[in-house]
Amino acid sequence: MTTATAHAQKDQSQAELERRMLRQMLLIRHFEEKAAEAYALGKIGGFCHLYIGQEAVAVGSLAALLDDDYVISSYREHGQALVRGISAGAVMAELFGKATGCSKGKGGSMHLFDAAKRFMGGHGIVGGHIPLGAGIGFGIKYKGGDQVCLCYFGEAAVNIGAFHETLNMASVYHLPVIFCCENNRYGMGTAFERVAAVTDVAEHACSYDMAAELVNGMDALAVYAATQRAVERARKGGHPTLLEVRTYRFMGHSMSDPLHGVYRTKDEVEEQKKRDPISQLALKLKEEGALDQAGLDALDAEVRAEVEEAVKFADESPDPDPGELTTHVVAD
Amino acid sequence: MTTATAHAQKDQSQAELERRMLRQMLLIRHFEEKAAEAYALGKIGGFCHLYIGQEAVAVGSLAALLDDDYVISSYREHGQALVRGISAGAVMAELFGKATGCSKGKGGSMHLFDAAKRFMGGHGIVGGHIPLGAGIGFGIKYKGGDQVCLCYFGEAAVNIGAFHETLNMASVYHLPVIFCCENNRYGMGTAFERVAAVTDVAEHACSYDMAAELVNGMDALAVYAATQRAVERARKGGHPTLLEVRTYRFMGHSMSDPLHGVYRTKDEVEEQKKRDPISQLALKLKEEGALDQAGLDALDAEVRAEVEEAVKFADESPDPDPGELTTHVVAD
Amino acid sequence: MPTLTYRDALNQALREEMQRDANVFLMGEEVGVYQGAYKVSRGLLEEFGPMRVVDTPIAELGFAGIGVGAAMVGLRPVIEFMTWNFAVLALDQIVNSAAKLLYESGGQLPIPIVFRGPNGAALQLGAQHSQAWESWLSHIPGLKVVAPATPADAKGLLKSAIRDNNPVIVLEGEMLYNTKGEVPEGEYVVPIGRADVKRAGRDVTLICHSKTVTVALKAAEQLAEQEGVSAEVVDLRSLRPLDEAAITASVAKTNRAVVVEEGWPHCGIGAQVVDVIQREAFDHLDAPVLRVTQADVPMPYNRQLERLAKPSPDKVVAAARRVLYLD
Amino acid sequence: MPTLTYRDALNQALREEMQRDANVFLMGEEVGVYQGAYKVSRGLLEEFGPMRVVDTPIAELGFAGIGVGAAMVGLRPVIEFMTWNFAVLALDQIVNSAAKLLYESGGQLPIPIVFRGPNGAALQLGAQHSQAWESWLSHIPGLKVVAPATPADAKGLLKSAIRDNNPVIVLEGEMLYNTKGEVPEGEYVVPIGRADVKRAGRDVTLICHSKTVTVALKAAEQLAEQEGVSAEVVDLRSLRPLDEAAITASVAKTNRAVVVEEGWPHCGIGAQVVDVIQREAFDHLDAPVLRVTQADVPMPYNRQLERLAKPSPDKVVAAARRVLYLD
Ligand SMILES: Cc1ncc(C[n+]2csc(CCOP(=O)(O)OP(=O)(O)O)c2C)c(N)n1
Ligand SMILES: Cc1ncc(C[n+]2csc(CCOP(=O)(O)OP(=O)(O)O)c2C)c(N)n1
Ligand SMILES: [Mg+2]
Ligand SMILES: [Mg+2]
Repeated sequence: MTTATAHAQKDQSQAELERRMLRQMLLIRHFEEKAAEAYALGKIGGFCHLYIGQEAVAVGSLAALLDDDYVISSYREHGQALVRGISAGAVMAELFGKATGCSKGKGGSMHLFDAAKRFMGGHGIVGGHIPLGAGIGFGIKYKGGDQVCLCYFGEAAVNIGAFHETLNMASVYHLPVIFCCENNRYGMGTAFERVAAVTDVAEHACSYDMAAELVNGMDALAVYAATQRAVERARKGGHPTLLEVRTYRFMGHSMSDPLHGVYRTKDEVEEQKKRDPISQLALKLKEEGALDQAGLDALDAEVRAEVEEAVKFADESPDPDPGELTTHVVAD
Repeated sequence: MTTATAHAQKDQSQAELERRMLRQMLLIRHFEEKAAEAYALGKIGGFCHLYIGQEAVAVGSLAALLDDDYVISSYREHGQALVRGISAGAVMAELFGKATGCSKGKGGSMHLFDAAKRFMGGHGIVGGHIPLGAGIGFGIKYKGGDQVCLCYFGEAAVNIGAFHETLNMASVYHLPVIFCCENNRYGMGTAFERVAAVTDVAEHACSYDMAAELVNGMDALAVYAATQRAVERARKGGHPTLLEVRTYRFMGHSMSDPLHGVYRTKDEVEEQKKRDPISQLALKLKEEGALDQAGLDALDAEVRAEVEEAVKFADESPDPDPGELTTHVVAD
Repeated sequence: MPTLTYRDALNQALREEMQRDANVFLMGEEVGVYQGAYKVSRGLLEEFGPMRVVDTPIAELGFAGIGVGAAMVGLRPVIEFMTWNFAVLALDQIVNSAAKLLYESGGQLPIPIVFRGPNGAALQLGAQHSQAWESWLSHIPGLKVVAPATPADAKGLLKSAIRDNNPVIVLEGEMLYNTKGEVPEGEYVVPIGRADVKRAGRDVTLICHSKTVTVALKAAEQLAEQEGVSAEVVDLRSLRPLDEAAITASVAKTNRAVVVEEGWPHCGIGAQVVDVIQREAFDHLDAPVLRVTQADVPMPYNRQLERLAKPSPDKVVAAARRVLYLD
Repeated sequence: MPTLTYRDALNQALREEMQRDANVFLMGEEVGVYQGAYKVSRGLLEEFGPMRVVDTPIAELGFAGIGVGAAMVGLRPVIEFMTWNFAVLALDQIVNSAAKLLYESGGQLPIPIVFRGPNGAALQLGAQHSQAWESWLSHIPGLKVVAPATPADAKGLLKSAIRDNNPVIVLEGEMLYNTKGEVPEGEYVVPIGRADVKRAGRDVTLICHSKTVTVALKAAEQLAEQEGVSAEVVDLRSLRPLDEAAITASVAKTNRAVVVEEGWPHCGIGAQVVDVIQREAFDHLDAPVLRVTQADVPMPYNRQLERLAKPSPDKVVAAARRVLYLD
């Protein structure tokens, strides 16, 4: 193979990758827009935390994983679940609380699971799943596997003890874990700088002798590259990494929180929207000539159809049988 | 006043200070030797954690405090209680569980209290009192006081969440607290380097934008000087400090733990004993001509007598009345 | 008497107590700038400033402990947990510091602190966000535990809690915040440790607290209408100390009881109530006491399953019919 | 049959299960190099190496969660808490992760994990180190809870716990570690959920578990000698699930019961046992069920006060006399 061909092929596969990333981001975006609609209609209940604005994080980081790697996340996990390959139908059905949902309707928005896809939830206590992520890494290492565990959490979780206890142990035990902090600047209505003495999350890695990287979370490719480096460290020697991915949520904290609220200005939100990860990547693909407007429209339509289908599936799926109330409390 | 006189007076008061420090260290040492004897005789029960070897930390740091400052500590707090001015009798009586003890016999070795002396305990859950220390600092600040709170804990507490949650908040709220980590290298039978990714405790201050200092804990004067600097920061602007004081315990973790055990060698313990903070300061005083052997012997005898008196007091004191079982559960 | 929501009644109690005593302050997640996750602290930051209305990081263990430390030096902290679900992380400070310091110190350190926030399930929040902790918290000597059901009790009990010299747990209800009722203006305190008969009756005693008071009252109505049964509804209000006299007096009259609670059955607060009844009113009992609790499962998300899991008027009616031997 | 201490019986169970299944590992503070704070893990590091006998930092919440995470991917962790006092810090992981993952995930993630360590008071350890957590832990659906009283039960129940596909809480006793008893060699499992009659009797049932089994047995002896009363001693062994059939059967025979527990009275495990008895054996009961518990106070340090605070044979005898109307 000549270098030129290799280069062309690389270009092509790169374009392919970018196109796939764009599609995944669009899927998250449209999925969540529909989820918001369904929430307003009362079809989804409880807490529902949208990911809109943060799509590049899930998409970029998960692109660096293999199928048998593990993923674990907080309650803001729709995006990661979708990118990990849980069907939009199964996720939407879960939000609708249906028997066909990925957690059989028992988990809901905050507790999406698909063990086969190695998507280990969906957890609701801030910071509570960070030790679980390390435990998965421990399990991998114990069995001599070469998988990694990618563990997502928000920047506000950095202020809670579990984060620190876990980072220390992950480092001491050399666990193959990537701690991916999605720093969207707010924990609910609290700006990070109001409650954190040091606002560079990556700084904490020093206290644990851990590799760290600060990443632009509005750029899926940057997230991808940084995650690849982290994955490599983890696979090779079980060296954990703390990734701080700077991102922003365009919506309220959850469906019950106003769009910007008192804690941030409308201007700030609008300013941030100019960094929309989707438009940015779409623009790049267009500039590279890899996708024209017609292609983009087609992609968008395809994704919208997929989401429509998911809503329909969720809508038409049955509620769990009443008997399900008492199943799965204990295993046999 | 001429400079020469000022200098002489300073020399004299310095010698006075050193002599007082020596006396306090001797008091702790002899007090604990007697406590160990009483424990062997079954007069003291439960857990009893001796401070022998670490005397310079309590003595040096507490010398930097004023009477209305606050002190809080872990279960290894006999030394701090004594230096803070709780009488040897009241402390020994507490260890004996007597009604005359500083906690009326209800607390025991791990729970020494004297609110009047602003000695706020004596706490048994590793790391659990660190937030309390910050809370005391919060109370000071809230009332507009200029006191400080000195909070002691062992290096193993650095691995627990409470430490991190608290340091962050102390920094964010600008609390007048000195976090004094007595790094004696072991948490029970576990060497710090086996369970901490970074063994310089002071490093953690970076993550909290906090002042820090590493201090030789076998040198009471060094501890004094560092604590003075920390106290100044706290009093002036409510700036907390993380002091890492390197020390060593000459005895087992508690009375039920062997002297060196399997986790450290006898040689290591013997080697460390050569750094004995008491002999070091005694030597210094002798070299400076501030104390001769006779003076030292007299001091020693005086302290021994005080401790004998304390044991006698504890021995002869009554047990709490059985009715005390149900008092102090709730306040009026 | 003005009609207020439960939320506003709590807000009023906080405001009045903060006005009354400069040592009272509020601390917790989102209590300040955001005006409270459930808006209980609305307006307080503006009135009292950031030293007395303190936003915290997400660090339940840490800020609970800071509260206790502040109480050790004479302040009267009110610690808000966004919900009691998250307070599980702070239990060490509640149990090992707040509840024990007075005793351990031989009486030297009273801890006048309030820990408050919504407890129990709301709607479809799933297993991790739907827990009712009354039995755990009531288990602990050194604590007092109250669980008001009405706006008036919410105001009166929160005021008592803040003035109490002990750690007091105030269990509110997310589903109660919007409920309305008459609330006396100004000075109005409800003593801790006293139950309240929310409906008088002769045939069976329904014992309840917090959200289950509504459930019991509805059941009492159904019983009256459908069965001609006169049910007495006893709202415990305080779970520790428990008003054993009030419980016993009612059962001595009705000879039958059903205990309704939001928590799980095993070692629930209802078990303790049963213990009291059979011990103190054994000879009065004409039937075993029955309990209606949350199903003994983690709370499911699905709406229908969640409904099945929770205590309901129908379940209470069914239990009452059984203790009345109407089946 | 060989005679072993309770400690060695646990050690044997651990060793055998680790030999039997390579997925079983032990993690906790001081379990390795130090050989266990109470030497339960003696020799295991040497036999199984540091990947399977894992020393941790003092980070109860963190390592409990690491255990649960490892269980999520198929391992069978045994998490040792140096004592259950410190496990209060880890409750979020036990309650919100271990106990709920199976349900929340719609059955996808069984969590085969054991949390074990000494529970309850030892001698003069003071308020923070003397807590009995059985009622809290038993409250939680998704968990199983066992509390063996004898070396044989310790071995048999720990083996069952490790093989169980659910989170199982094993409550040991610091004061029990040195007690001796016959322990079957090799394969010996005690099923979870079954009580055991430790002494048969006719006149009154003494219900107990863990350390209070000794207390009840001594009381039974005193009752026999001093009062000619024949007491049946029912050792619950499992606190969740509770062997309701065994409890009811005994009370149906004796018509009277005393429940003895180390924990505090309010919402204690004994309250749940009372609930079961009055519900399932109401017509058999000749007297209210009485309870002997720890005094409702934080544990005092002083030896005499501590003795007064704890359940004792004398207190059990007194309660038995009362339910027998001998006073
Ligand atoms: C321990 C705990 N405390 C409080 C909450 C309530 N809560 C849910 S999300 C949230 C903010 C978290 O912010 P962050 O970690 O930055 O994640 P983001 O929501 O921004 O994705 C809070 C306070 C919780 N779930 N868990
Ligand atoms: C949360 C918690 N876990 C475990 C223990 C048991 N324990 C008591 S002291 C100790 C070691 C603490 O070491 P360090 O903090 O270095 O203090 P040192 O004893 O050396 O003074 C341990 C593990 C405890 N008291 N609290
Ligand atoms: Mg955030
Ligand atoms: Mg140490």
